[in-house]
Amino acid sequence: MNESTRRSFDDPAFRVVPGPEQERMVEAVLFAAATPLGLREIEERLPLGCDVPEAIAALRRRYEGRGVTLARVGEGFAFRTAPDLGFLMAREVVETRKLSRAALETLAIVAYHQPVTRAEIEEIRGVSVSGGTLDLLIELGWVRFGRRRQTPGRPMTFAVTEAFLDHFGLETAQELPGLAELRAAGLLDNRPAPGVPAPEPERSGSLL
Amino acid sequence: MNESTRRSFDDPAFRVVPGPEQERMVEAVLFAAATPLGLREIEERLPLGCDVPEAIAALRRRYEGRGVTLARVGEGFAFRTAPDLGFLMAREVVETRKLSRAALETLAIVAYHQPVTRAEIEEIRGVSVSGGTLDLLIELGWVRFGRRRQTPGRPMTFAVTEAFLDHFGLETAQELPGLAELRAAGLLDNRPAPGVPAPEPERSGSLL
Amino acid sequence: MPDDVFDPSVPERRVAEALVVDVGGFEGPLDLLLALSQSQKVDLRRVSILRLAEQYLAFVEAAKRLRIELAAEYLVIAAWLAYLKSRLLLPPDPAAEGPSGEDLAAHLAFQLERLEAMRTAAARLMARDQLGRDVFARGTPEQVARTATVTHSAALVDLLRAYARIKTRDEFQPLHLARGPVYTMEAALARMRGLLACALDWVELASWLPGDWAVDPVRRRSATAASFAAALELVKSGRLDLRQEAPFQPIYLRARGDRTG
Repeated sequence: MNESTRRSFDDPAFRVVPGPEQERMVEAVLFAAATPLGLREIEERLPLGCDVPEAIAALRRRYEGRGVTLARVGEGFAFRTAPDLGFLMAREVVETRKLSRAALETLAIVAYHQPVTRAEIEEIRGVSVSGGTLDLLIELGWVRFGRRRQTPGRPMTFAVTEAFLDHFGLETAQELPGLAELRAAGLLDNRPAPGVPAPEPERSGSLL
Repeated sequence: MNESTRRSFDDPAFRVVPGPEQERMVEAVLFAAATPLGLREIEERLPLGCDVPEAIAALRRRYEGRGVTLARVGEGFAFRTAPDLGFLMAREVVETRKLSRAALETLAIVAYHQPVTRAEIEEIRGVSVSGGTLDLLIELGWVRFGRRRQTPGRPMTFAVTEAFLDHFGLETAQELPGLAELRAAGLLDNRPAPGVPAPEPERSGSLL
Repeated sequence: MPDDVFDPSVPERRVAEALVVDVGGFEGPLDLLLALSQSQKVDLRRVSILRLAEQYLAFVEAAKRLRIELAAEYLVIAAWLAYLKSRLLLPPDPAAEGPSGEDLAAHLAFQLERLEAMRTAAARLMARDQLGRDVFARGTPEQVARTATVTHSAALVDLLRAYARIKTRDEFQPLHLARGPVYTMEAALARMRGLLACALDWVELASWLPGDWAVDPVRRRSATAASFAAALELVKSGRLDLRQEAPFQPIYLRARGDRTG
């Protein structure tokens, strides 16, 4: 053991935390949080030198089949009750506003076509998106603004959030039900109307 | 097997849930609950015929030494970060404000002397208790109204809550250390030690 | 528009009329077209666009007959479908510019299929286990939300210190002289001046003591002394007579007023 390693061993911030202890720490941090935490967020709270992915993998194995499981949510992780036990938590159910058909369709379009512009949503639905619909989805925390599209007018795009994945129990957006089939069928293509050269057709022409 | 037992066996509410499954259920219910749950409350959420104390005992064993432990909080049970890992949560306690000295003293008196009237608190503190102090403690959920004292004027008494025990990591108010223990722990060393072997003040009888 | 465009079959007219009643329930022309195409009872990929155009035009015609006003967008699409229908019926004109009728029909079929796919996707999404309904997060997160207003905290050690401080305060109080209950002469004088008018005849001094000073011996003694001193002061100023039969006997007082004696 050379001089420098001996010194770092004495410094609590550099002290190597044993694996099982790391697992306990990650367990405590994730248990305390209501929303998913990313690897970096967890790392920031732990002493230096912890192998968070390793600890998470161990925890996921440990909680497999338990009443509470460690779920992956996008880039984050969160403890959640096992889906088969939902019936026990009837008292904890949060009554949510029922989404309108328009909001539901818009949400699905954003999820499956993201990043998607407002004009594209309108083209798919064949009607203009009413002001409140996207606002509502953003307010719910399920839809966020994406990057601007690099086309004339640089329109804003929309995408779904981690809270959306969390709400619907999806590890990633790639897990959306039927995504692969829809893609294979070409139903997620942005196919312009024949005879309309512009990639962003003007609104009335884009209806059909 | 007679008619009635056969019927109850078919009814999901009467079906006997295997032990490990009961443990999973209690685990999920306690995890999702917004407050510590008592045995009866857990029982009410579970299918009939579950042995909740047994499941709790199994869970307590399972979580022993983990990053999260199943703690008894007053009459209820709740998952809590392991006490030795509290430092991991420290970063999250950002916007908390320390209790004022007056509030802290009043809280201490309520904890040690409960049920205690306002006049008694004033007598012990040697100063009058401003209305705001008790209000704040009640608002924080740490102090509650007790029963009226059966003396002239039937004054209201105050007592500490389960949330208080929960916050300070106490199972019962009886666990609070007495004066001699406080002194032994060096908590009185901010004042010169009295020359005479300090007699326990007359109120010490009500301490424990 | 030429009349021959509006020559739908009877069943198609019936479908159209049934849908006209619900026109408010449709989310635009594409939604309506999807509903109409479902009445063809075939897979969306094999829907006859020509027939769909006719169904739609019958719908618009039915609305006209029932005097139901359709939104402009429905009429725009009606015109477009009438055009599409004519393109599909007429032999292709090699000199014509722009997309062929088949291309336009294929795109409409694609749009219908895509909208239908999104509807199905939305339904499958909503059928998943949902957070707060089927799956639950920790009910009591220990994290202090950043949006939270001020919360108060105290450690157990603070609580214990506070209690220790109170309980040991008496042992270490700075020296000061304890002062017992004292009824001041100023107070007695003020009280006695107010009572002078009532003392037209001899009154015992003891009966003039304030009620809350008359019972407790220590307090009574203080009040008696103060009142007697005040009485002497009033005698001196000529407003009061004093009388005592013998030492330690009751002291009587009487307002002097204008009387003599």
